[in-house]
Amino acid sequence: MGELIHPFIVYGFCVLGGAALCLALPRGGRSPQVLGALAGALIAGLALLALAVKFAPVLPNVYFYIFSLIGVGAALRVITHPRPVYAALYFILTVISTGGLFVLLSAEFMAFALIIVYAGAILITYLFVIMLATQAPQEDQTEVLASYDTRAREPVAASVVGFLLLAVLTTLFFRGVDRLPMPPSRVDDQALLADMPRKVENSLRSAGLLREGEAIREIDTGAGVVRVAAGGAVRDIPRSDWPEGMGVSNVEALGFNLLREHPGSIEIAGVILLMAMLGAVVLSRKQVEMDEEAKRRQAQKLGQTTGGISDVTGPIGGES
Amino acid sequence: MTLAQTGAPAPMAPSTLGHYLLVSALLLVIGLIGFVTRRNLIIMFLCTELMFQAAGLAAVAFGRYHLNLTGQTLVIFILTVAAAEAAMALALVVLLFRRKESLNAEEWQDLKG
Amino acid sequence: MLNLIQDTIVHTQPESLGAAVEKAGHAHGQTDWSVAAIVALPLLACVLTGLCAALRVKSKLPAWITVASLAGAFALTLKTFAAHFMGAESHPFVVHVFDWVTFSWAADAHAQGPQTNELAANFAFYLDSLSALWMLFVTGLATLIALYASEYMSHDQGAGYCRFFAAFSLFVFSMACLVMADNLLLLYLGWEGVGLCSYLLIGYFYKKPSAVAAAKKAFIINRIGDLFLAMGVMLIFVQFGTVEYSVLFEKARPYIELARAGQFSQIPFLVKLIPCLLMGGAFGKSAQLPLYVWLPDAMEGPTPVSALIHAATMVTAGVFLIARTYPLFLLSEIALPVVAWVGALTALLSATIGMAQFDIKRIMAYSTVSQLGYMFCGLAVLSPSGGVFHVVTHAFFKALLFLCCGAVMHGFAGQLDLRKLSGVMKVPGWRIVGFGMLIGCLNLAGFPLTAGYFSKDMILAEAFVTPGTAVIGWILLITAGLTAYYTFRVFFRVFVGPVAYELGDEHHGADHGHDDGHGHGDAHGHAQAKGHADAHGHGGTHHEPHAPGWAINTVLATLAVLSLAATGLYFVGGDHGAVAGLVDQSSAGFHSPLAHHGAAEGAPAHEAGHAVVSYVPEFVHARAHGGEVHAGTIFGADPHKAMYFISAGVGAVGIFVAFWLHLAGRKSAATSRADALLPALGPIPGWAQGKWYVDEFYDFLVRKPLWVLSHIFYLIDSYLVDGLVDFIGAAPRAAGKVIRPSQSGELHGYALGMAGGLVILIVIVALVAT
Amino acid sequence: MLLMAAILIPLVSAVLIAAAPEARAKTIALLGTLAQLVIACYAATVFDWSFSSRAQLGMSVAWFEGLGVSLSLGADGVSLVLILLTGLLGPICVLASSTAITTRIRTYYAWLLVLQAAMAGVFAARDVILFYICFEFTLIPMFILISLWGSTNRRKAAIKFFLFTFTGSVVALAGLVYVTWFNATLDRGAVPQVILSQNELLGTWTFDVSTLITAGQMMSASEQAWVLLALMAGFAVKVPLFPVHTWLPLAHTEAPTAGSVILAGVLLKLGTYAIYRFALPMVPEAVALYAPHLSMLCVVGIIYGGLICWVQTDVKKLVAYSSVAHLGFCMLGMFALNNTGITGSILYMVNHGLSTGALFLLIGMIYERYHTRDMNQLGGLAAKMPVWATFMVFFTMASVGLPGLNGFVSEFLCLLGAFQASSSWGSGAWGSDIEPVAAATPGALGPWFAMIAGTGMIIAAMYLLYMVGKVVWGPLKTPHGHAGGHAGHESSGADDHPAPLPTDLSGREIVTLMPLAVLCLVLGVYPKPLMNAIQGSVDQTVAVVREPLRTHAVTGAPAKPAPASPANTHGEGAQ
Repeated sequence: MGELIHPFIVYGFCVLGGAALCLALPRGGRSPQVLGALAGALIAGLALLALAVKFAPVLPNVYFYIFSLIGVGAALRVITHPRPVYAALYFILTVISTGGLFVLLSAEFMAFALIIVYAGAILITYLFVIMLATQAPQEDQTEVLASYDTRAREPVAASVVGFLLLAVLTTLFFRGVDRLPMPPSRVDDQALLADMPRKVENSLRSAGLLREGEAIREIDTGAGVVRVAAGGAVRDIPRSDWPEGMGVSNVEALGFNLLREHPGSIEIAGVILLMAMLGAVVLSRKQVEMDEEAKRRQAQKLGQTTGGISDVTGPIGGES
Repeated sequence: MTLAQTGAPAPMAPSTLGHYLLVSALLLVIGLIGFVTRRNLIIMFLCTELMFQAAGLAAVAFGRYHLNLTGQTLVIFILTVAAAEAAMALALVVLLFRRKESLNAEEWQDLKG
Repeated sequence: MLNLIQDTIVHTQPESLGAAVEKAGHAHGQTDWSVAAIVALPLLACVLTGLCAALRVKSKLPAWITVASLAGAFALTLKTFAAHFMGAESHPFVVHVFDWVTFSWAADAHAQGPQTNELAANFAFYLDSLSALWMLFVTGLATLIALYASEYMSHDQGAGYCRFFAAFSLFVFSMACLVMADNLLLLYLGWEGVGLCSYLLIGYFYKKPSAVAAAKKAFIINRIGDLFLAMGVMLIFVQFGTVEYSVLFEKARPYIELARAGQFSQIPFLVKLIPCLLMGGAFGKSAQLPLYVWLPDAMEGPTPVSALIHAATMVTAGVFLIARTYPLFLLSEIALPVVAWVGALTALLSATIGMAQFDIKRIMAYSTVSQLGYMFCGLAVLSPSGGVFHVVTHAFFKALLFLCCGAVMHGFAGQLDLRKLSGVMKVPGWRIVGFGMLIGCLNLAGFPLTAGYFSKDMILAEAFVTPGTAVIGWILLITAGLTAYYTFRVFFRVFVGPVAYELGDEHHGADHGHDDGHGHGDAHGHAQAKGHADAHGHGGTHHEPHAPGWAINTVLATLAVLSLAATGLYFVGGDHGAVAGLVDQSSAGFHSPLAHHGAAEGAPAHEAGHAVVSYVPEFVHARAHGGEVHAGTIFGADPHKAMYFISAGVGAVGIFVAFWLHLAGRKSAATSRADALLPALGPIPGWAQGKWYVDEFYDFLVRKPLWVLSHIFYLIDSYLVDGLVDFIGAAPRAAGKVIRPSQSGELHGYALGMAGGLVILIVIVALVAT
Repeated sequence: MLLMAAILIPLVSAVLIAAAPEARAKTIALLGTLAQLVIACYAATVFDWSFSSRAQLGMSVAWFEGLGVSLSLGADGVSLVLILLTGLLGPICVLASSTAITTRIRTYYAWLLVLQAAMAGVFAARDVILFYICFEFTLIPMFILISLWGSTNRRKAAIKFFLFTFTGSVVALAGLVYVTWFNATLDRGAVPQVILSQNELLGTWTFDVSTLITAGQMMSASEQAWVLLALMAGFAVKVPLFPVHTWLPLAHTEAPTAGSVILAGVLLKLGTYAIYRFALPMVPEAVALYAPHLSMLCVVGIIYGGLICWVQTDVKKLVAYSSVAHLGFCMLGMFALNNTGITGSILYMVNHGLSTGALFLLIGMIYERYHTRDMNQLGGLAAKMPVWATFMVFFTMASVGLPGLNGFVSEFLCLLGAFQASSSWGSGAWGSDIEPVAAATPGALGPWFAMIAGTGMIIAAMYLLYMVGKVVWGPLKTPHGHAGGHAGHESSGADDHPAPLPTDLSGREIVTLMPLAVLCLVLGVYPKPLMNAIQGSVDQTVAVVREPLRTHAVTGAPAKPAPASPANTHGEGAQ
């Protein structure tokens, strides 16, 4: 059996999803957005259901379905909501559900890091910028959405290309996952303990397995023993005796992996961040030199919003 | 069925990986479509962030499947780049907005040179 | 007996030219600086006059420098001549100064046959009697003419004066290189060097467009000849592996032997080709058909220049070349006949043109062309000594004639039209000029017992003697009559008869376009103005011609005396005159058959010489069968004896006709009895006056097509060749224009494109994977 | 080390100029170029002329070791002579620019010096990649010089110059790399031991010039032909040979004076030098086979370029087209493939650089004064500028090839070389018997080539005297607004020049021209040192091409690839 699902089913879903998304995209208020959104959600649900039905014995955790539905739904909202603020908030929802999926994938540290960095830092920056860059509604009028927010650009073409991509991607990996090398049945997750004598010592000591005056001489994870010595006497503590919390946590493993195998990349990442900071500072400090045209337009715009200055400089530029 | 897992992670079925990849692909495509259809610079950036999410999810899923940490390491770097990108991009957006009082990406076509 | 004599004759060349030279060169060991100084002195004068120009000297200093240097060169030449070439036996010798284009290379190890791996062309001087003789009259005349020019050019003191004398000295230097060169490459240097000086001096009055055009024409036409000369030099190098005369003559010796035996068929074609190429160069430089057209135009230059360069020395370089490489010319059965025919036709053609001209200087120019034709004929009819003798006598009397014309031009404000001058000799102060002119004319007309008479006779007689050249003899004889006519036409119209003249409208050669107001701070302009004041003292409206000063008169008198004295050369030193003696000992020296027809050693000598050049097949045939050869006769008499009387008679007829048509009964300057004759001749005088429209013909045949071709080339280059390049450049641009809209600057479009590309990529990967 | 210094000093000076204040730029540039000249001269004294065919003064530093690229320098007689020429023209160009360049002075001089360095690098390189880098790097400064300081049509000229020559040389690079690849895949076992012992690098991935030359000779005839085609695509454009010359008139016309001088003086020589250095010894088989075809292009270029000169009205364009004709002579001599021809060709490189460079200087001086190069607007300048006119006539005559000046020696030798190079000599083909001919060399050119090319001498006289007749002689004519008069130049010159130029040449301008004039004269009268300097190298090259030449010329068909005998290839032509 080559595929997880028959390709034509996948394509069918893709076509339907594309059509649904087309409907869902904002079109200046005239489009049946809600209908599209509902259809899209329905199709996503159906797709997942199809998968679930097909692989009943090895289904993923139920939380997977919850998080992925929330995530995909929120993502759809991100791109369909005309108000940037809402879009950003929906994005936070996506981030959170992705975090959930990370947890399911036993990447706890990444899950929280994601939420903290994205939802806590980046998205807040976005919100600041959105607020900076959006005209607050005047008191006497209802909020006017910018036309570029309310109308999607070439929704059909984008959906076609997008779902075409989805179709080929899914075809590929539904066909391909089968040929993946089977994962190692078991990894020695304790191997790193050899590099953490202090942790081992602390946990052994707090579990009372390490007597006074004894010190760890060797941690042999291969043989599954901790060799302790006091003076001349040496004894082994076998794995079966180890306390519950002595295992290697995800954070620890990640930390070792990062620093051992990618030290250079970390440096580079640091430089990138530093440069980004400097760049942002430099850019935001820059005084905008507006040319005459831009000044005129801005004056007109201000005149428009305040309803003040009548235009003396000519017809209003094409701000359609 | 609990959310939290303890001890060494168990091997994952290939079909489960397929599920995750499907979600990842969905996020990617949605982000892409958003990027193409929306004109608001900020939302376009949000869409790129969506695609980052998709990539991160796929990376972590693969890492989980192979029971190694490379995927997660990759996500750390993705995070880094995303943060840097966000800082720079948003600074630029502010700058651009100051010039034209608009977030419409189409107004900056002349930046092509 | 024949063989024995043949050996003696021909051996005079290679031995004296080959082995002896080597000996002399080695014997000298070190450079003979007095010989080098002959060349160096004019160069020094050139440099010094150039310095004068840089220092803005406005006096006559440059002239004196030049005269002194040239006189020094003359004295050294005389000394060398006296030391080496006065005796009956003389040996050529080589003076090596320094290496010029001399280099050698690694020999070709696998080559077949003898290979030259060296090109040796040094600054070295080859002195034999021929070059010494040539240098004698070149430096001597140059000194005299420089003296003449010091007065003639005095109106132009300042930068122009310096320029004149610098070019003048440079000319003598180049001429010296040409004549004394030890190899053909150095000869080529002199050859083109005199061309350059000629260019500079013809274009001396550079504000006159006609002078500039004439200078250009002279240079370019000379270059055509030069190309042939260069090709000849190359062919000599390829064939013989050397360009040095001494080696060359030695190497050519086997071929000379063949030629002597009449076995021309065994001489390689390439060797026969050499003289044909060389003569092309000679025709260019010596203004022969078809390349003679530059010389009449060259009269745009100042008259001293015309006298020295375009009458006496430079234009005889072609004659010198042939005389110098005479052994090579003997190797081809067609080379000398071609030279003879070209010379004869040129002589006749230019004589006819000269008859119809009114500009006295131009008449002299055409007469020069005509006389050069004589010289070529002299060489070609196996009378190199006659040819060379004519060169020498012609140098003196033609220089004299030109200088007299120059004096007239100088005194009569540029008037050269013989219809506007008459009785000049009777004007006070013009007696010397008049007598000088008379002597010159007598020489040119071949009046009995003048130098010109003897030299011309030598050529004419030999033309009738040499088999197969009788027609040439007749042509030359006719030309002699025409020459006498047009020469005395000038004399009778201009110098005698009623006194009537009209001054020219030019101030000394019209070099100042009256626009000198522009020349702010220009020394030239000031000097010119001052020159006017000094020389004339009567400002712009001058009605009186001013007679020549002492320098001009001295020079004219000296030249007149020398022209007469040249006659003496025919009677002293050897059997056929001093010149013949000298020529015999040089490269041109095989015994001239002249006047020794019946002598025991003379007759076979004559025949041997003829065998060398016999181009009439029957003659060769007859000779090969041992038949008696009949030399040409003229009215049944021995040409050598008859010619004295015939040519005197022809000359007298010419002079008489000129007298009757142009002097007898003439009342005014403008008209003469000859005018009545014109209608009878129909359009012919007009054509002759129009120089037979040769210039126009060349313009139509060569220049115009070339001009059109050049424009076509330029169009092709601009539109076709470059257009192709532009098209290749434009193709990507057009392609870019087609896909440019995709680069709209819209991020969305780019993103969509990327996504689409990704899809395609993935599909490709998927297809490949399955 | 000396060669390295000759390259580095201009580079360092360029950096200094970029860093120094505007007012100092000129001085530093002058000092930098002078230093380069002094070093070149010193190198010439250190050089062992008795082994002038060997690359001397060498140094080699590994550069990209994995790629076989090294920073390898060395000069034989020919290279050194051309380096001297480069060094000589440097200070002259700086001096010539001092009043002509008034904007962006630092940029100008900095690029000029970079150009100097790159050109010296081309001549000194003994590594193909280094050579190519320098070869191409000359394009950038020249592109900038033309496009920033050129005249009206400069953009087009600069782009055409760049793209045209660049496209060509990329192909040439492909050819060189092919030879490198060929060398790398060479089976060392099949190479005679004698050759191997002299070239340890044979069969390895290297860009060493002499190794590649040896390797190239082992290629098959068809491979050689293709490599020759590739090389010529690059180098013939640079020379430029006839059909690919059209960038030259445009670039010359638009370039600033110093740019034209360098372009004519040295840049064109890069092409001829490269052909001499690479094409001839590397693919002798193909060169021998195709020399007649290439020579035909040269001859066409001589006539065609000359005639086009004749109808020009732009005096600079005239001189530019004359370069096409002159380089035709140069290449004709080269493809004669004998000693006289190649010697003449190399002399021609130097001589053309001197005389045509000087002509461009002179035209630049006129342009500075009258702001026109139209011969219909200029005339009779001899009356106003006698010193200038003297130089003009002098250099014109040098260019015409008047004996006694430099042009003649080289032109004559080139023609003589072509004349000699015919295997028909003494074979009965010319109607003669089969007799040994003293100075004939194997080849397929012969008298007709020389004769037809020789008409180029006449045409050269025609167009150059036409130019002199128009500009120097004749009634005085200056463009409107530059009528001159007693007021001189104060009125017209003031807006462009801080100090108005004198009517005639200034002292600086005379100093600029004088060295060239002296050299023209000296090389015309005493070319022997120069000829001796290059003879060793030329002998070596001739020895390489002679064998295939003889084979081709006799059979008229491509010969089998015969590995060149070691004696020929590497005989150090000890003279």
